Amino acid sequence: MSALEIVGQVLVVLGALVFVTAALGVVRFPDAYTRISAVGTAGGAGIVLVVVGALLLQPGVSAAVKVALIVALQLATSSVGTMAVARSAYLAGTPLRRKHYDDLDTEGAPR
Amino acid sequence: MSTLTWPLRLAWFAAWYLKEIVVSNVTVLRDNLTPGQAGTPGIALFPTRCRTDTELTLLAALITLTPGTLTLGTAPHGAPEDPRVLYVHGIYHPDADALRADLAVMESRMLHALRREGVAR
Amino acid sequence: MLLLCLAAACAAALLAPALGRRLGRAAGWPIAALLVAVGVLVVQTSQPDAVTAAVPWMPTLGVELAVRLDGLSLLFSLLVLGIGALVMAYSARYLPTGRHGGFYGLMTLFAAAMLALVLADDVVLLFVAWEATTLCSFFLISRSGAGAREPAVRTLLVTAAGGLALLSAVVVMVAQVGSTRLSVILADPVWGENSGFTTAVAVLVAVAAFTKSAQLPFQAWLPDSMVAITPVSAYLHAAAMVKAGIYLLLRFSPVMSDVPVWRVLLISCGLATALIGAVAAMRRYDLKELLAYSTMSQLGLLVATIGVGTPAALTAAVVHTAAHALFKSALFMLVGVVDHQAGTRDMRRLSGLRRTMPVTLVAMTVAAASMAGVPPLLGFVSKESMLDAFWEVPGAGPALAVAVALVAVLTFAYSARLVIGAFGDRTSDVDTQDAGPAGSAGATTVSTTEPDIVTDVPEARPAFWLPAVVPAAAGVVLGLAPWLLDRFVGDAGSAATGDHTDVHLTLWHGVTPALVLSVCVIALGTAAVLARTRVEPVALRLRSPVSGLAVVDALRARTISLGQRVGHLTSTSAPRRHLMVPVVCLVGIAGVATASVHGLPDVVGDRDVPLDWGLLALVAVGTLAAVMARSRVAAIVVLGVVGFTMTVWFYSLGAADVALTQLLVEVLTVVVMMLLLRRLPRTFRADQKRSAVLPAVVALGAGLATTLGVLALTGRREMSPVGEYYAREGEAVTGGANVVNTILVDFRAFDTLGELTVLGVAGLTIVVLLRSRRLLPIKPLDTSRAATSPLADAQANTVFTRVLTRLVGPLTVLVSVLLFFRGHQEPGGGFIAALVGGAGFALVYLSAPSDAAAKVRWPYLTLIGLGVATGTVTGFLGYVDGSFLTPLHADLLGVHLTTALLFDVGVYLAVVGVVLTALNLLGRPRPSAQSPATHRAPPDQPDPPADEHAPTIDHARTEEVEHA
Amino acid sequence: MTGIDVALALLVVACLASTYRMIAGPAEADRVVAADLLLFGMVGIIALVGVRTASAATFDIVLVASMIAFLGALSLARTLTRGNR
Amino acid sequence: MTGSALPLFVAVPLLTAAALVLLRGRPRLDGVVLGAVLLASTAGGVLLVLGARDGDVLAHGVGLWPVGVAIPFAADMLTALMLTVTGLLSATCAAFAVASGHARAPFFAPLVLVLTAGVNGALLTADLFNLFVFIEVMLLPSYALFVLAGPGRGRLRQVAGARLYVTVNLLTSTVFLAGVAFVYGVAGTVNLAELAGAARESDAVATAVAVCLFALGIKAAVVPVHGWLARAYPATSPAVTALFSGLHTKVAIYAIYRVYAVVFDGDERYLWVGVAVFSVTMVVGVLGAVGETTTRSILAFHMVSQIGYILLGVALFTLAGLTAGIFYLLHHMIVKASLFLSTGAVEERYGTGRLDRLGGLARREPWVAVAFFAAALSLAGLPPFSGFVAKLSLLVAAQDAGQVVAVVVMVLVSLVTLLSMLKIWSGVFWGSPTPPETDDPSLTQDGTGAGPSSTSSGTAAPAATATLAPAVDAPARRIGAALLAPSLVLAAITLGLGLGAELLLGLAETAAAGLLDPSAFVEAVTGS
Amino acid sequence: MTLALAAGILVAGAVYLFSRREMLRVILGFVLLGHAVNLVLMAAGGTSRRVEPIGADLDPAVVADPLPQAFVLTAIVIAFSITIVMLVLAVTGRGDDDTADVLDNDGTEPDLEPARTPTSTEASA
Ligand code: NA
Ligand code: NA
Repeated sequence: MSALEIVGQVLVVLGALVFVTAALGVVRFPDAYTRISAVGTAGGAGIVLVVVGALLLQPGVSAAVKVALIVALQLATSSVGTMAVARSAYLAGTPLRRKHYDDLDTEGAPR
Repeated sequence: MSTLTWPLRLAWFAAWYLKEIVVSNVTVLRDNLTPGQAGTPGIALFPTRCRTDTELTLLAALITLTPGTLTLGTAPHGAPEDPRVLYVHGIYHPDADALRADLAVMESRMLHALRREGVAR
Repeated sequence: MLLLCLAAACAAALLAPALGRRLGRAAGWPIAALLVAVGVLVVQTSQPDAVTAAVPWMPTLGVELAVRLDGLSLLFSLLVLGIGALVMAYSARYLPTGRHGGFYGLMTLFAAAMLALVLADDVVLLFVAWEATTLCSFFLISRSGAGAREPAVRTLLVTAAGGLALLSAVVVMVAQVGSTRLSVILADPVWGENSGFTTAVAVLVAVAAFTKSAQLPFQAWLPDSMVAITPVSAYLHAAAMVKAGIYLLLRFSPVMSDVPVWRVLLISCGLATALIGAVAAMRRYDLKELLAYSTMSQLGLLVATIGVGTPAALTAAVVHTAAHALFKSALFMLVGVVDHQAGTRDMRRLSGLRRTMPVTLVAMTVAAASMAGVPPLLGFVSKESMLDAFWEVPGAGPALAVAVALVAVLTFAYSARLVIGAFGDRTSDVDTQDAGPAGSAGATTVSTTEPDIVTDVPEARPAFWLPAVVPAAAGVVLGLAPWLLDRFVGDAGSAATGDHTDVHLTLWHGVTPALVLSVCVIALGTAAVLARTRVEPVALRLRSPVSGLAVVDALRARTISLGQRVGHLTSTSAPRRHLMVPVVCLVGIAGVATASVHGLPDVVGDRDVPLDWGLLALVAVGTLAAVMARSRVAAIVVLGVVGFTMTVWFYSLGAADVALTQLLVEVLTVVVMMLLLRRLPRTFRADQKRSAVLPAVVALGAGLATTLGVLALTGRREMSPVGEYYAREGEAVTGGANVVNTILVDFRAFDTLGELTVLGVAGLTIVVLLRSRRLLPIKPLDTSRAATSPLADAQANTVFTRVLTRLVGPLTVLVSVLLFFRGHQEPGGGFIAALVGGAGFALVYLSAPSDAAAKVRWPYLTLIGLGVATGTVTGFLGYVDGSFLTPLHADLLGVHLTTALLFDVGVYLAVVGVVLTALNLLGRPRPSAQSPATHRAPPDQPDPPADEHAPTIDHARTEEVEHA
Repeated sequence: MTGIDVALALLVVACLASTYRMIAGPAEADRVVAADLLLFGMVGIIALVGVRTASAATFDIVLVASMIAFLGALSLARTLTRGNR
Repeated sequence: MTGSALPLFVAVPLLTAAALVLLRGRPRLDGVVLGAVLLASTAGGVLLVLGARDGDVLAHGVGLWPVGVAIPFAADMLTALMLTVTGLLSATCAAFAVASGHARAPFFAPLVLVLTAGVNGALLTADLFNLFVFIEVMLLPSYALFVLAGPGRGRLRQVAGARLYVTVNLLTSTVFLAGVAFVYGVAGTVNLAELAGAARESDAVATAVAVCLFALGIKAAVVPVHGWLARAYPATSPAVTALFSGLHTKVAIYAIYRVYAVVFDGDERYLWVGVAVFSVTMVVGVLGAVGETTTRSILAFHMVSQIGYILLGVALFTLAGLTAGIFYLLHHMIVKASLFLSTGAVEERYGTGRLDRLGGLARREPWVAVAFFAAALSLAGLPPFSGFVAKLSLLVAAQDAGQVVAVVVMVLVSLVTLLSMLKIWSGVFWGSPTPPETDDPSLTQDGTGAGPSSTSSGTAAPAATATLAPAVDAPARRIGAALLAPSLVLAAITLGLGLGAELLLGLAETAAAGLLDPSAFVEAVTGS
Repeated sequence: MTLALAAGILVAGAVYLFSRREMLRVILGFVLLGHAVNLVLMAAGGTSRRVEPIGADLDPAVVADPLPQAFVLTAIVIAFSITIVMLVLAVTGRGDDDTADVLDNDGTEPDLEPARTPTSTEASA
């Protein structure tokens, strides 16, 4: 097993752990927004780690180019997608649990 | 501060951001693995200094990618000189101002790295 | 020559409508002449031995247009044609003036059909003619006004049922003997050898004949059919319809006369019918109805006589057939004359006609006397012979003869009643008192509301009564000189008995038991007539407890209501029942297969890898979640679990192209669902426990069956030969390394052409559906946040997606193009590339600040059309190399090009076209469809109460509670 | 048991956890969030399966997946607002 | 004709369909092209019939790939006859649609052309998976045709019927595909010729193919999986019902004949199942028909019943039985279309097919009455129409094969058939429209009369709606020659096929011989 | 084994959904059924050979059978087409996607009556 492979194995496991963290968040966090927050992490860091790890396990020049593209793309799409979910959740009236502050509530929207 | 240092600034920002992510991840992980929730969630209005759609989008994305913070959206700005605002959901900040402060740091670093000429503070 | 006779009759039938239209009622005369001419032709053709002729009709079935003229056929032919001619001539005066194309056409066709029936030497032809008479009678009866329709239908149903019995007999005989030739069948030794067969045919033929000849228990239709006009009745009762049954019985007598069931059936049913008919005739006031029941009765006698089966009996039956034809046709026509002249045929209203209608009176008296069996008329001769024949029956002879004599007494009585009823004077009002109950039995009873007495009826013109007088007179002549019939009857009897029969008919037999009986009959009959005021009330009380009509109607109604129940079993347009039944059947098939399939080969290799178990867990959880989902969003979300798991699974099975396709389809499906979910309620109905148990059981059974099927039927062989060919040769013969893609665009491009057509037409279907039906209205989001929140502004908040689209959009195009061109070598190809392209359009749609601003307004229909056209045209190019869809190869500038790529262009266009269709039609506002111009705008429904609250957790719970 | 196997197992667990949230809700948004996580998890699994089976197209598929998976997220988000943008 | 021309039966309609989509919005062009292609397809079928008279089989591996790799197309007499009659029917129904104005709806012509392509492909292919694809090619345009209507004129019942139609057909084709998968799983091929006799030799193959046959059975509407057809078919327009009746179930029946003959090699172990099931089909179908109260629902249930007759031919699997079955199949396509078109003409002009709201048309529309009555008698198996020959030959074949129960069932069913035809006859062509009775219990139960009870008691709702709607008034215009001609032509054909039955009987026997001994078919496919 | 079980589970889910009255659930049932059949097709090719069939002169002992893959591809696309059609049918009905009877026994259509608010009593079969 080459060093590259070992690093790769470690990275994919780390990435998977990020996913598990996010999954834990999704299961345990109290409301939709905190859960979304957790997911956003997985979509960013988690995937990047896994994909880069995969690259190290299946190395190649064109693969590296693709992985760079994937990372950029994944960060962009996952964050935008997550934001869309968050906003829709808010507009759909999803409640905020145990909130300590809310600048959106100053317009007098009924609680 | 010039175009020459731009790639360097970008890389530095990336490194910093990576560190931020790791730290936040640990926070979230700790929160999740311990019984009960330690968070103090809330939504803060954050007036940005972004000038373009791209900057605003990037900032929003970075906020979202950071564990513990989440961009909910933006609002129309009445006049061109009005700041573009973001509504950000935070979990681990005691109040809106603390959240805004953290966001401001990230915004500054981002704009500094992003703008070819550096940021005009 | 013989076929010529038949052809001539058919020609007459074709000619008759034209004559009827051109000449009006007067067409009866030329048609009568035509029938006479055909009759002459038949006689000319006849020879001492049977004359046969045949032309092939359906050689595959061995069916021929075979005809055979023997004595029996000749006699019946002459009856059919002769009586037919008389009835036609009679109609020329009976009918009102005006066009009568239909009537004459049908009547002549009836005659032709009867002729074919009695001449047929092919059982199929016999059956065809039989059914033709059924149809003709249906039409002839139904033509007589609205009241005639129900009777016509009943007549048709009863006689068609008999036809089916005959058909069954035909089928049994043809299958047994292997020939459709009647003469061959009747000559076959099987009749004596196979008693089961013989018995079956005997019953079937008897039933067929009974329906046609109105024998118990199929007698109902005959009086019912009295609604038809008189010429029709005359023909039906005297020579045509009912005689077909008699002919059939006589025709089969040679092989049946020794069959016990035949004899028992014929004698018992015949005598019963004779009695019941005679009693019924005693009760009727309508002259025509009286005659109808008399027909029943007389035919009963005939049937019973045939049942006796001795040569003497059969000969007697033949004679009586002729006699009956003569007197019954005369009587019907004469009743018609009375009816025509008097305007009624209710004997309670006719008075004193004997003074004004002398010719009719004499003729009817003579004919009725023949019916009554009074010497020296032909009816006497035939009745004598029948009594003789019955007397001779071993064992039961005297008893049977006495029974027949009883019928004869009644016959005498009702014959007299007929004449007296028509021509006598009405002296008392006794007759009218009991009209009510008598009327209720039949649907056709004359109205009794206004019993005006009709008198001073003028005699008809000679041209009118002449056709009626002729058969009556013939009865006299033949009664006085019965030997005139010897040859005819002898030949007919020979045919009916199967042996040569010499017949010497005489008026005077000497003193025989029959003569004694005859004398008694006449004496008793006369007594009954004299005492008729006391006899008739008795007869009126003798009504049968069950009406035949009621039975037929009840059977019909029962059948219809049973049908309704059967229809109700499946009468729902909801898919569920129609989907569950096949599933249950499949489970059954699986069960049978499990029990019966043995000796399966061993499993080859290791079917699972560890990851498979994880994927299985995801599939299981996703499926369970999809089943349990309460809200629509939840359902499609958990369905995604399954869909994406499938993607991974395909990929793990070495199917990269499939995985890519599945992934793209999964996402695009979600996009389309998003476009539509907003028009549907948020939650499903709650599943009730009761309604969920059975489906769950079926579902588990189906799942088990599937699992067993896959375990048993897959994974137990090495790579298939064709798979091996693809693996080894695929790249070499197509130039494409991606074998799956080469299958899609080279080896099995025809499948793919079909597939892209399916896609394209799906697009057309959406277009068509949305042009003819409006979409449900969008159910608005019911929270104040959606309207007042700072986040609600779409223009501002789509900034993120718009920025992203600037990055991802071009990339999508690039990736799509790359995937397209490399598809032949690596995962990709037209479908996948196009799905990526479609996803790009979805991105454009989703990121736009408003539906209207989404730049997806491409000419999607043109894309679809071009796609299908490109695929097909590529196929045509293949003909250059010899076959449709053969790929052409060319090396251009070192680049290997194949028309498979062009084919993929077609695929690409069609797929993109469909995605664009969905986005445009489902996702964009369509002013034309939404405007009130389409006047049938359904009211925008008020939201269900559930939607009035914000969709909070609590709300979701309450909603479920409400539905539980 | 390589790292890939461990990672795959963890990712499957994460996906199962997200499925739990899809079923449990309670808000529609929760289900959509869980779907979002599932999408990402599947992208990860695809990458690892590609490596594991030595697929020639590992990163092509992941690229396409990361490019379009978020369309699913966008669409699901849109369903929350009944199509409102 | 050479084998390589066989794909043209698919390609030409497809290409013209695509062209018409591209040149959309020209009704006259649509009509002309549609008619021309359909007649050309019919003519092609006739050519194939002429070529197959001696039992020859034309086969072609599409794309000239090796045997077993290429998708094989093959045409024997049975295929040729089916191609001819389906082409003829499509042309007739299209003519009716043009006359009724239905063809003016968008994309009618291209959709019918794609349908034709699918039908032709399904008839010609000798590959099970390709058959699946062509069944789908048939189905998709059918879904569109089902809901085809003027702008905003689509009715709810069309949608409901389409839902039923689509879901059942999707289930059917999915089950069929599963069967194909199993076949490939056990046999390693989906090529019919390579599968020849396989089910006789292996129970596993038999099971796999049984799944395919069952799917085709759903499509053919065999009891107990028949209910969908009787419910869905009357929900679309008359022209489309007629078109479907002639094509969809018949292609399934054709496939059942072919697959059983080739793959099972006529295995007699399973024939009794067919005899039993198809006899029940006859009975249930006819009873359902006699209980219905609209023209098209009666006729739709009759299809079920008649399908039992047709399939009995294959369940007998003797030369006589197959001949009779094939003759019955072709006869029935014509007669059923004629009936749907004559009653459809009434429905188009008088706006309803309800027996209680029509009446007296025998006098008003004598030619429609003639067309209907001829076809109805043919359906009931009365001479001198083709239905008689069909029934007779089937009866003799069944009796020959010793299936006495089937004979009895056939005989009794034909009487009930006549009864139901008389029901239409007296409801539509006799009498006058009668006001429906109003004392319906469901009206008093809940105000609308169309409450939940309508699912359980199907008679409750119709009376309720009937009270709202007055009896139909006679329209100013009578049924024109154009609307009448299609049904009349088909009625004339059924008469012609009765009197001149030998023409078709001989051909059917050739086709049957090809099924009884499929070696010529197998050799042609494996030699192409 | 796993594919067989998965196919069985999918079929069971599909069949249960067929028994529901909302069109959307019936459609989802068909999506599940489609997955099941695709798994059966893949299984028919044999799941012990999983190497991607890409390249020249592949070894039939290890490479996955490409033909079922092509079949599945075709099946997926066809199913997608029909799913869209069914989805559109689901939103062109009366008030929602309820498939309860709208055809009366004699074919008349109570199309113009106002949509009824669904009640729980109607959910029973
Ligand atoms: Na975050
Ligand atoms: Na009526």
